[in-house]
This record gives sequence, C-alpha cells and structure tokens, in this order.
Amino acid sequence: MADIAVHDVDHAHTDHGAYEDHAPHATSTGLSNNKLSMWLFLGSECLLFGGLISTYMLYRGRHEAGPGPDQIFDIPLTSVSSFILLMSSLTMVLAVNSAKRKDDRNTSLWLTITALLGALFVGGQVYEFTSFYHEGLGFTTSLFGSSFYTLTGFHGVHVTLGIIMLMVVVFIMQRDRITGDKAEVVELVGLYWHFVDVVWVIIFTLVYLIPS
Amino acid sequence: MAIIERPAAVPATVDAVAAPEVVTPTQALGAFRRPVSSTGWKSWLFTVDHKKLGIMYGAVSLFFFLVGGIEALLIRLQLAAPDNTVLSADQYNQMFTMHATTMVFLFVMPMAAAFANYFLPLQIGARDVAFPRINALGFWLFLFGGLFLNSSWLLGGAADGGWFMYSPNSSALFSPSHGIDFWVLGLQITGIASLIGALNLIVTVLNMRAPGMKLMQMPVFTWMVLVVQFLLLFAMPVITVALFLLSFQRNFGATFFDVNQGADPLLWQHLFWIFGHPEVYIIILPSFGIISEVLPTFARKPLFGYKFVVFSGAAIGFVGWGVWAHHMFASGLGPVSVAVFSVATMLIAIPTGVKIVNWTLTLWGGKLWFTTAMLFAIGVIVLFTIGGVSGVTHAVAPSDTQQTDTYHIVAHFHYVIVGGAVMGLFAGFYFWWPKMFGKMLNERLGKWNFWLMFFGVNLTFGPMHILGLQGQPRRMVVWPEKLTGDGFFDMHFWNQIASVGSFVIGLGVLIFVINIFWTWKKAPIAPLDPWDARTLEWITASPPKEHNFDRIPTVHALDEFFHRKYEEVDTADGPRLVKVKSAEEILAEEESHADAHIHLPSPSYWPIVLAAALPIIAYGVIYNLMLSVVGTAVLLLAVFGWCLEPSVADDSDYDPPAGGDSTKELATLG
Amino acid sequence: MDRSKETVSTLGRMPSTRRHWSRAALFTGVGLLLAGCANNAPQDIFEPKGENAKKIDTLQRPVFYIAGIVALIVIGIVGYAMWKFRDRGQDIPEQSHGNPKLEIALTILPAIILAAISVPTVISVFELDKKTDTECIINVTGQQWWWEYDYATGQCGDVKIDKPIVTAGELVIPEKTNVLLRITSRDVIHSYWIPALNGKRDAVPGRLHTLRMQADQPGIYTGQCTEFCGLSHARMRQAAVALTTSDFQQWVDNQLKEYVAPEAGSLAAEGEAVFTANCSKCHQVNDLKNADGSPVLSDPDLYVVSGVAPNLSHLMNRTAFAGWTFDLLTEECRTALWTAKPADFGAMYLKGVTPECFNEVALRDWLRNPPAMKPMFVDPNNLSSTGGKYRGMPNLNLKPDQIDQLIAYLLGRN
Amino acid sequence: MFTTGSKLFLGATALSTVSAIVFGASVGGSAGMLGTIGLISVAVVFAFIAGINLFTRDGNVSATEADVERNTAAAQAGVGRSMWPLAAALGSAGLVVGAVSKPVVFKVSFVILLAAAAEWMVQGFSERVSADPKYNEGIRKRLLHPLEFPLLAAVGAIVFIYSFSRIMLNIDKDAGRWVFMVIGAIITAAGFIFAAKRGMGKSTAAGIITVGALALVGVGIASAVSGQHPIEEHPEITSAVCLGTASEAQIEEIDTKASQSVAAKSNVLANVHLTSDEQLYALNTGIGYVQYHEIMVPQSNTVHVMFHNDSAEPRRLTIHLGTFKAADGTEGSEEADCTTAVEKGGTAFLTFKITKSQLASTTPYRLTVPGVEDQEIKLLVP
Repeated sequence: MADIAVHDVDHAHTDHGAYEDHAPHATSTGLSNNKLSMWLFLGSECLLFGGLISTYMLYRGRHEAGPGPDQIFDIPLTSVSSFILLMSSLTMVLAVNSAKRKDDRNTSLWLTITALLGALFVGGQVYEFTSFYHEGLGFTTSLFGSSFYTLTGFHGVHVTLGIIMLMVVVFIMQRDRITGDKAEVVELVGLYWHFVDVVWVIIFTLVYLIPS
Repeated sequence: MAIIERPAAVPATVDAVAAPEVVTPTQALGAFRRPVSSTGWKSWLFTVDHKKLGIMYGAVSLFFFLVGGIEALLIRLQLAAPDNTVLSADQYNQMFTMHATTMVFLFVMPMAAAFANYFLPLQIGARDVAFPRINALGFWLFLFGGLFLNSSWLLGGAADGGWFMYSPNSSALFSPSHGIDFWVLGLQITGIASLIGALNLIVTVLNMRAPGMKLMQMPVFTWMVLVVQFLLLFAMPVITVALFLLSFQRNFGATFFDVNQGADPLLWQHLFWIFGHPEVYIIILPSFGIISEVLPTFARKPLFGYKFVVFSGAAIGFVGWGVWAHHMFASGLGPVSVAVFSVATMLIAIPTGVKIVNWTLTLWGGKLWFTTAMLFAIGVIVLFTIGGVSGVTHAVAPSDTQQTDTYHIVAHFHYVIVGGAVMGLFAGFYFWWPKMFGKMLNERLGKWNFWLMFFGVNLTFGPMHILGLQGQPRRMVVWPEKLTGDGFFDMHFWNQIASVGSFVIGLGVLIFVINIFWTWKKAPIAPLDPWDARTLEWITASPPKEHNFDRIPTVHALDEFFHRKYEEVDTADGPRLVKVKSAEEILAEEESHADAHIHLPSPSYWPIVLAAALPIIAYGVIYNLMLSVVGTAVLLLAVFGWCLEPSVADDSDYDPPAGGDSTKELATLG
Repeated sequence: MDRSKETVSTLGRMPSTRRHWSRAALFTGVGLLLAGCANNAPQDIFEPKGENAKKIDTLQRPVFYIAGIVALIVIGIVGYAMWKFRDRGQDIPEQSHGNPKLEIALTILPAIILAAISVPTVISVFELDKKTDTECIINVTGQQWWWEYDYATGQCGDVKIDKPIVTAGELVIPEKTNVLLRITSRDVIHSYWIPALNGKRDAVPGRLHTLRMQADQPGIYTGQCTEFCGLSHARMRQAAVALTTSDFQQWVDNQLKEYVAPEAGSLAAEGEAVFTANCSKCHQVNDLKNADGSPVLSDPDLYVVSGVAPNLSHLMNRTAFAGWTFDLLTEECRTALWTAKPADFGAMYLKGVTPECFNEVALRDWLRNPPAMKPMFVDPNNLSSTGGKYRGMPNLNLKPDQIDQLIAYLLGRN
Repeated sequence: MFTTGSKLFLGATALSTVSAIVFGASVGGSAGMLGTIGLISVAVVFAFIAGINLFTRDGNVSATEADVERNTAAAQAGVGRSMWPLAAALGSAGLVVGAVSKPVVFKVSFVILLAAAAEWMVQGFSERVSADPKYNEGIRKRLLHPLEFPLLAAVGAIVFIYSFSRIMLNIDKDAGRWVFMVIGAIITAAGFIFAAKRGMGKSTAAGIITVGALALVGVGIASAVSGQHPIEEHPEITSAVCLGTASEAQIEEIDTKASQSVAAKSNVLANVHLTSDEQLYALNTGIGYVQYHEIMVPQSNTVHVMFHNDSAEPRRLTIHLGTFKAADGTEGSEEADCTTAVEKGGTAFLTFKITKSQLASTTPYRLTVPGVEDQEIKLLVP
C-alpha cells in the first residue's frame, strides 16, 4: 500500500548529516566508506568484548562475599531473553530485506518490532540486575559482581544504543526524507544489531551455560 | 515590548524584489552558519583539511615532545649523582610516568599521525580522507586529551604509577592523588582519537586510492601506516577495557584489582601488554615507512625487495599480537608460557631483520646522496640494529630475568624508540618539509641537528647498557654510592655520561627548533622537486593546493612520479635512465587538465566543540558528576550540531556568498 | 674494567668520517654491552655466584656475543655501502626491485640463528623452574618498602629449625643448598632479585611464586626490589647471606635464643620501656614482657596498611635497616665484611653489629625522623585513602633522651 | 525626540527615584534600608526600559522601510498552535508539587520545564524567521529533530524497559518466564501479521503497537506500586557451621545451597590432603616430598590452601581462626571458616588471612576436618 508509505512532506531541507550523503562515488573496494567503517568498527568492538569476557572468565568464581554464579543465575529466564534477542535478529533481517525492496512500510514496521524486542530484552536484563541486587550481589560486592555487571552492562548499553538508533531511523523515515541510499542506513544499523546479538550468544554461552 | 522583533537587515546580495518574501536560511539560523574562510585563525580552528590537521598534529606533538624532553632532562639531572636531591621521590615518580606517557601517547603516536594525515591522501592520490570531520575530531580529542592529562600537574600532582600503571599500585589506596584518574581519563580521550583516526585512515587507504593504484603499488609509508591503523583498531579497545576497569575501581568502587577480594593483579598486566606490545609496533612502523621512502629517494633506486618489506611489516603487525607476555617473564607466569612467549619473541626478530637487510641492500649499488634526511634514515638503520640485537638478548627468557627492570632495558627500548622511531620522524621532517611548507629546512643546521642527536643518543643510552648489566634497576629516584663498584668506570661515571648525553640530545633538538624558525623567517622558496623524489605526493604543488590534485592521477607503477620523470633510453652502452620531464612540467600538465568541479568538505565548528565536551565530562568524573552532566549536554549539543550540518556549506554560508559553481563538497558522513 | 677502558678510548678517538663513526658507534655499543662484566659492581649480572645464576650466565654470554657480532656485521656493511656507493657522479643506477633468492636466504639465516638460540633457552626455562630438588623453603614477603623472611619449621638443608624464624632485609641461607623462596606480597607488586644468585621473580599479592636460590660459597650478595612499588621503591633493598652449615646452625640458634632483658636501671632498661610504649605497637621483639608478665604483642595490622612491621628481635644481627637501605655497620666495617674471604666471612658476619662497628648516626637520624630519610606515606593529615593507616614508619616525635635510651636498648638486640 | 513609550517609563523612573529619596529620608532602620534599595532598583529598571524604548523607537516600524515592514512579526501570519505553554505550566505545577512531596516529582518536572522552555523558544524563534510558515516549520525541524528523535527514542525505550522490568519483579518468578516469552511472541507475531496484512493502514498498525506499549507501561506502573515478589536468600558459610556447632538443618542448607563455584586460584601455599584412611597432612608448595603437620603462615598475608578429599565421606576443611578478647575484656568465641563439603576425590580452596600472632589467641590456629578425630594441621603464626 503505497498510501501508507512514508510521506515525504514539506520543507526544503535535505540535511540530516548523519543519515545522508552516500555519494555514489566509486570506491576502490566497492564497499561504501560507511559500510567499510562499520565493519572495521565492529572488528574493534570484538576486542572490547574480548577483554571484558576474559575479565569475567577469570573472575567468575571469585566471590569472597555475596552469592556466586551458581546461586543466582536463572537460566530459564535468560534463555527466554536470549531467544527474544535472537528473534530480533530475524526481524532485523526482514527490515533490511524490506528496505532493499524499497518497501518503506514494512521497513518501518520491522524496525519497530526489532526495537520492541530489543527493549524487551533490556527490560529482562534490568529485571535480572534488580533481583540480583536484592539477592545480595552488588557492583562492589565481589569480583564476580564487578565483572558480571561490567560485562553484561556494557552489552546492555550496546543494545540500548541500538534501540535508539532503530527508533531514530524509524522517526526519520516517517517524518523526513532520508537522502541517499535508504537501504544502506538500515543495513548499517542491521550490521550493528547482528553484532550485538552475536556477542550475546557468546556471553550467554560462556557466562550462563558453562558452569564455573 | 517590541524589542526582539526587529527584522534582520536586508542581505545585500539578495534580489531586491524577491528578498523580503523569504529570508535566506542561514542568516535566519545565525550561529549555525558554517565557517568557510580558508585563511586566518578560524580556518585552522574549524578546518577539516587533512593537510592543515596534519600540520596541527605535528605542531602539537612537537610541543609535547619538548615537554616530555624537559621531563627527561630533569630525570637525568636527578640521576647524574648518587643520592641526588634535584627531585623528590614523589616528583621523580610523576616525572618518569609522565615522560613515558607524553613521549608515547602525545609525541610519537600523534607525530606519526601527523605524517599519516598529511601524506597518506597525497600518496594514494586522494583529495582528502574518507571522513574529514572525524579526522578533525581526532585531532582535537588528541589535543584536549593531552592538555587534560597534563593539567594534572597543576591539580595535585600527575600520575605516579609508571606508564605501565601496574595494579594494585594504581589503586586509590596506594596512589591517593588524582594523578592516575587524570591519566586514565586522558588516555581514554586520546584513545578515542586513535581509534576513529584508525577507522578513517583504513577506509581512506582501502577505498580512495587513485585509479590504477593496486595495493602492491602503494608507497611503503602508506603500507606501514595501514598496518599501524589495524594495530590501533585492535589494540585500543583492549587498553580501553583495562582503563575502564581501573577507573571503575578508582571512581566507582569496583573490585577488579582488589587483592583482598581475590583479584589477580596479573589481569592488568595481560590487558596492558596485549595493548602495549602492539603499541611498540604502532610506534616504530611509521618510522620504518618514512625511511623506506627516504632511502630509495637518496639512493636513486627503488626499495630493495618492496614485497618483502611490505609483508615483513604486516608480519610484524601480526606476530606482534603473540608476544605480549615477554614483558612479564619475571611476573611468575609459569615455565610453559614463558617458553612459548620466548620463542615467539625470537620469531618476531626475523621480519624485523628482513627490513634491516632490505634497507641495507637498497643502499647497495645506489648513488647515495647524504642529505640530512638520508643521514637520519641511515641513523635509524644503525641505531635500530643495536636496539634490535639487544632485544634478542631479552627474548632469551632466563637472561631477561636478569635484565628486566634494569637500565639495560631502558637502553634497549630507547635505542629502538629514539634511535628507530624518533630519528625516523626527523628523517621525515627534513624530507617532507619542502612539500609541506614550500621551504627547505636548512641543511647545515640539519647536519648539526643529526650529528648532535646521533652522538647524544649513543652517549645517553649506550652507557645504560652497562648500568643495567651492573645491576642498576629502573625507576629509582636514587642509586646508592655503595653499589657503584670499583674503579674509574663505575656506575657513577656512566650515569654522568648518560646525563651529559641527554643534554647533547637536547641541544640537537634545540637546533631543530631553531632551524624551524630560521626556515620560517629566512629560507628561500624551495624547488618543486628538491630531492628528485619518487612517489605521488611530489606531483602536487608545494605546498599542495587545498584540493591536492588538479586532476586525480592515474597510477601505472610503484614510484609513479619517478617513472613519469625518467624513461629508459637505449644507448650504445646499453639502457640508461634519462630524465625526460621535470617536476614543473608534470605539474603544469596536471594543472592544464584540472577537473572542472572539485568538491571539498567545508569546515565545521562541531569537531572542536564535541572534543571539548570530553575533558569536561572527565573533570566531572574526578571532581563532581554534575560537571559531567554539563559536559554531556555539550556533547549532545555538538552531536546535534554535527547531524544538523550538511557536509557541505550552503552557498549562503559564504561571506560573501559564493556562486553556485564554486569548489566544495566531498560528500561524506564524517 | 680493561674492556670498558677500550670502549672509552674508542669514543675518545672519534674518527671524522661517517664510516668510521658508525664503526665507532658499533664498537661502543658492543663494548658497552660487554663492559658490564668488567668492574666490580656488587649487582653485576655477569658475576654469578650460584648454580642458577651460572646457568643463566652460560646461556646469555653466547647470546650477547652473537648479538654483538650481528650488529657489527650489519653496521659494517652499512658503513661500507655508504663509502662505496656515495655519489661520485655515477649514472642513476638500474631500477632493480630486489632479488628474491637473496632475500629468502637472508630471511632463513637469522631464522637458523634464532632457532639455535631458542633450544637452550627453552631447556633453561624449565631447569630454572625445577622444584623437585628443594632442600629448604623460605617464605619471602614484600611490602612497602622492605622484605620479610619467614623460615618454616623443619629441615633447611642439614639444619633443623624448631621454631619459626621471622626476620627482615637480609636473607640468610646455608651455602651449597637448594633453597626455594616462596615469594609473595602484602600490598603492591615487588620483585625479588639477587643478581649473583638468580634472576628476578615478582612478588605479586594473592599469588605465590617460587624462585630457586643456591650460593656456592659464603658471602653477602646484594639485591634490590625491581618492580616499581611506589614512593620508596629506590630504598627497598635486600641481601642474601650465605653461611656454611655450621655457621648457619649458629645463626638459627641465635635467632631462637631466649630473650635477655636489659639489666635493671641501665639505659637499655629505660630503652625497653620506651620501646614497649612506642615501638611495640608495630614492631615485635619476641618474648618481650609487660610489667605484669604478659607478652608484649605488636598489632601492626591496626596501624600499617601491609599489616606487618619488621621484627626487631635480632636487629643487630643484620647489617642494614629500613628496607636494608641504611647501614648498621660503619663504612669501614661494612667494607671489611663485604670484601671478606669466604673462609672468614661467617665468623665476621655472626659477630653482628658490635658497639665499635655500630653506625649510630644513621639509626639516630632514623629514630628522630624516619620519613625525612626515606620517603613514606605517613603524613597524619593525609591518610584518608588508607583509613588512617600508615604506609611506612611515621615520625614518632621521640625526645633526644628517649632516642639515646632506645639506641642503647636496640644495641642489645643481637 | 522622546517616543510615547519612553516618556511613560521616564516618568515612572522619575517617580520612583523621588519616592526612593523620600522613603530613604523618612523611614529609618533596616526596613528603611531595604525599602530604599528596592525603590532604587525599580527606578533603575524603569530607566533601562525607557532606554530600550528610545532605542527601538517603541518598536514602531518606520513607514519608509517597506521590506522591513513586510518582515516584522506583526505583519506575519498568525502563529500556529503550541503545546509548550501547557507543558511549561504542567512543569511549573509539578515543580511546586514536587517541592513539597517527592524529590523525584520535582526532578521530572524540572526536566519537563526545561524541555518545554527549549521547545517553546525554538518554536517562537522559528515562527518569526520569515513570512513563509512552511519554511519556518522546516527551520524548526532542522533545528530540533536531531535532538528530539534520539531523546524521544531514549525516553521511550527507558519507559518501556523500566515498566517491563517492574512487571517481572512483581509477578512470580516462574510465571515471569512465561510472561516474558508470551510478550516476546506477541510482538513477533504482531510483526508478521502486520507485515502480511498490507491492507491494514499504517496508522492502524501504529495504533495497535502504541496501545500495546501503553498497556505494558500501565501494568508496569501498577506493578511498581504493588511491590516485588519475595527475594531468594543465599546462605553464607558461618563460623558455627564450620565448627559443627550449628544445627543439622543449617549445615544441611549450607551444603545444598551455598555456592559450589571455586576460583582457580593460582599458587597455593599448601595442598592439604585427607587420605582414604582419614589421615590429614599438608604438602608445602615447592617441597613435595615432606608431609607436614604444621605449616607456617606469614602474618597478615592472604593465603590460599587447596583441600583434597580422598576419604569416602564428603568432608569440609575447617580453619580455626582463633579466639580473641573483645576490647572490653570479655572473652570472645572461636572464629572459623571452611570450605563446602567436598565429595570423594574432589577439591576446594580455602582462602584466609591471619592478622594476629598466635600468642594473641587463646585457642590455636589450625586446620581440621569436622568428623575426623585427632587429625589437625597446626598453623604457625609467630
């Protein structure tokens, strides 16, 4: 239904720096500058999470005070939230797909669904943190606490930033024109989102599933 | 009250009839008018031009070089005599911490970034980097991060834990001043600069090469910078994690390095050196790249074994990730790890050796022209070889347990860093100065500069080999009279020689500074191609025009510029190289085929504003989180402005507004 | 020493051409490296005095030679090329891009050299970590800014130790015995190093590292903390003293002997009271009794971050104090001890600090104001980060007569 | 020379100046002081306003400046509707309410007030930019969208996340998992349905999603008010358990519920073995061939020992950490720590730090295994 597609209305302004300007310059690699830099950035992020995960793996059994991982982890709950995050990767794929087909309606829709699932995941994490805190595991309680909250907190912040990015893309698609290649913007956010998901799969496996 | 409703003045250029209907947008937006001037101080403050940023990187790094140098001289003054009292123990600890931090993070790394920024686009035939505004942001982050770091001197003392900042000595219990907080946050800020710089340059090299330039036709300097950027890309996040852990511990009560909670202090060492060892190659490879440009130019023949040099550079970058624990041979890793890392460390000597061999063979059979740049480059070969072979003695782990943390190590890495990296950067100064400023640095002063530095380096760091082997440990504010040994050539003697040597180096650097001023004020305009150079950057005007190339060159060969100048001619005695065109002729040809519409990115306020927000946030973390809130507001404002800004200025932003066809825009996200 | 002389004279005759200069630089470099073994510095790493250090020495000497020769050859070739191929107006050379065969050969050559070095390296690494031939274990604990040694009960070589011994600064070991140090730290990372006996090993809090120690003959071997550990890193020293088995037995007996209270009414007896009132909060003197007969127990964990202070029961059996930094012996007596023949060393060492050899000035200055002699974190107005505890010894503001009394008392702690 | 407006304010200035003088001269004391200062301030303000009126010629546009006249706000189309005055009013009200009730209300109101002020200002500014409303609206968007979009997204996400986490905290733990899964499934399913039903209007889809999200937020707020489900307790090892003086039930609870995770701590001081015939001995690290029955522990040193249980029964290793007099001289009770019960063939770490000399304690420091008689390892702390 074309009538519910994005209404590119009003005003003379095409300037939304962050979302525009993929000048179709030919590049030496054929990848656009933006996409290449996103890949590189994600490569760098791998090392960031690598460092945090190593820290956690070293410290997960160390809790002179407070509860240990085997006492507080709620594996069924985290399995559900992991599943929800994985579903959001699926919906993200659908969003990118729609964007490539220039189906603005469904692009917005799938982006929104992805954001909602992401928010649900973070909501689950906030719940988890709150209940852990009540059960006696604070950020400063023990090495396990510090490294657990730091690792999963960094991941949660990444997801939250992803949600904000998704929503902004939706808003802009609704309210403003995105100049340049719309599909690429969605694809860039998608790359980021998949990366965050993959990191979670690793965290879920190493932190929750493999007993210390 | 009818105060604020006074209408804007009528713009002079607007058509008299149409104008009143619609006031042009940027006038309405007032402050959001983009800066556009290409002269004056504003053109520097808001520039996104890689050449201007390169020069500013260079100037600021040079300033920090002098700061770090003064710290070094104070250290050597303190150590000139046994049980000396020039500095107190506390001051001394701050001094050597900040000397290393300044030299590594605020001089060598950004100075390499200066050359990379300036010459990388020129060497690959691009008009700018991929993300010019991000490039500007990187520079300002570096500057503000460096100033933030050094502001600790005035705010209760600088960091005093050594540049390696081993825990738990870096915790608030053992270092209660804010020095380490400044150090952590300052390095986070400069770290962001390095990271985004790396992204930018990698994309630039991979995506923006001139038509025809294959990867294996890139100048070696570009190659080495590319390897360095990959190292940065993967090393910076690791130190970022380590710094986060430390600042969470110091500022928010986390327990990462609290031994009473069962923490393992070796965690910090691993994280630090996983970053720290690639960092060594981050420091040295740009210099390798520079001398790989200088040596062929002044030997009048191509680099011997280009492919081997490139691959060995990449191999160093790769193997460099597997040797970090050789900094920890005495840390108690256990024999298996020690043996593995010991062998891996020896392995990395092989590609390094390949480079030395290739440089030497580049000289072989050449027609050597001993300019100052060439002398510095040869100085690198000599000094780096000495530093390299003493490195092999540390790779032998049991031997290292005797040498580590003594002056023998200090000698080793100063031969590598001063002899290898810094001398290479100086070769770059003398080689590229005419390209950057259109004037040659004085060669006579240059020779003085070289010999004083070369002599000084050997005089300062040579004796440290002995001091270390005689058992003088590092990082000691005093060394005692009773351990000096017997005879004339005791520790006392060698320490004095080293101190004298440091002032000789200082004199050499002073002459360099004088040379800069002399060149600035007095030197005549340099010829277009003073060195009969080989690579693409010399195809441009000196200094290069704002848009670098009038037309984007098409590349056919390694050393493209040389092959445009020279052609092989058959003579009776066999083939001979004959100069067929001068640089001036080539430049004139390029100018006559200039591209019609050249789009350049416009200057922007936002990089500097965004960069300024981070130190504010950092001060807030140390003193009061409310300040961080203010900083975050500034940050948001800057991001906001950044997004608001089209990557190219509206015509009306020009003052007076430019015509429609003027040169602007290189459309990018950054 | 002769080698280093050569080095300097090379420097002195600095030739004028670059070729010669680079060669001179080379000789300087190599000469400097080798000169390390040329004079008599106490911590010279080329003068091993025990089995482990000798192992390292036999490994590292050839490496130094190979390194020197390689540097020599490379710099020689560079120098020769600089002279041979200088610009004499010759044609621009052929634009050759290299010679892969030559390069491969020149890649393999260093690889072979390094492979040859790596084999003995790996073997030594494992040999130096061996723990199966241990004859004596001693706990070594570092803290800001001194070392504590704890001798466990049981056999130490041929000597049986009945009760635990706690001492500081000077490690006393039986000669020709495989001693295993178990090194750790109470606060920050330190590093234990006696160059004549073995390489370094870091003392990392929360971890226990081992280090083999063996001395071939009696003598005193100095060392230094080699991991940066804060304010007084430079004044955290140590020594290992090797004694013959019988001398070691005597030393152990002395450490475990009964406490002898000073004669009532003497200056030393007044000193005992001063000690009990001021010093014993942190410093233990074994078997010291209160007036009511209860033992005087130090409680350093209430006052010091590391939770310990040096045990002073036998202070005058050591030759230096305060992180083994300041001499208890006069210059003359110290030199005599340090240069004593191995056969005479034991007897001389076991005498301890006699009144005639006592370096009273240093101890007096120390008691007057410790942080003035050795920077420590003891400013009472600035202890918020440590919760009021000191890192080091604060100024106790002792009066001159109290200092006199204390010195008289401490002189009896042998 | 003087405009009408300036005359008025100049008059007012003169009047207040005179009153100030009169008041100051007639009324003494602090009241007089305050009053005089107030009146002088009033006079200054009037003078200032008079000056502005003079400068702007009362804001009257000169008849000769035709262009300017067309561009004045007065000449422009009426301004559009605005929600910001209302928001500002609500914010101010909330500020007052917050000041007397809860700080959080105050803070939220403050943020609302700030946002309203900013939006109002920009709107006011943009509506006066030119005579072209469409263009003006464009200006407003250009200025505010880069700020509004991310902030709105962030606020929306936070509200959603917070609400959901409150629901999870409120309902039963087991039910929570199901609710979690069901909400996830509903969202995903909704996506597929909307995507497939292209006939459905965009606003319908958006409406349903909004209603759903609002419902979640509503339930979330309700949940936050109603509180939390009971918190699980995690027992920790106590001296009583280690010394065997605790009740069977307590010991049982510890053995089933205490954390079994062990840290792979490097470099233990000693390995303590309980043999199959229930003999206890220690192997000091570094000297493997001597079985020790007393080990020296440096004072104030954090020490790890590793316990190996080769006996048939599950056993724990207990360390007796001494008995000390309290500051007032009363006799304390013995302190202890221990590992969890270790099955045959299992290992556990015990970490401890002894800060006092053994002479200070009335009971000896030692390692024992409860249930195994006459076996101990003395800990020497001189």
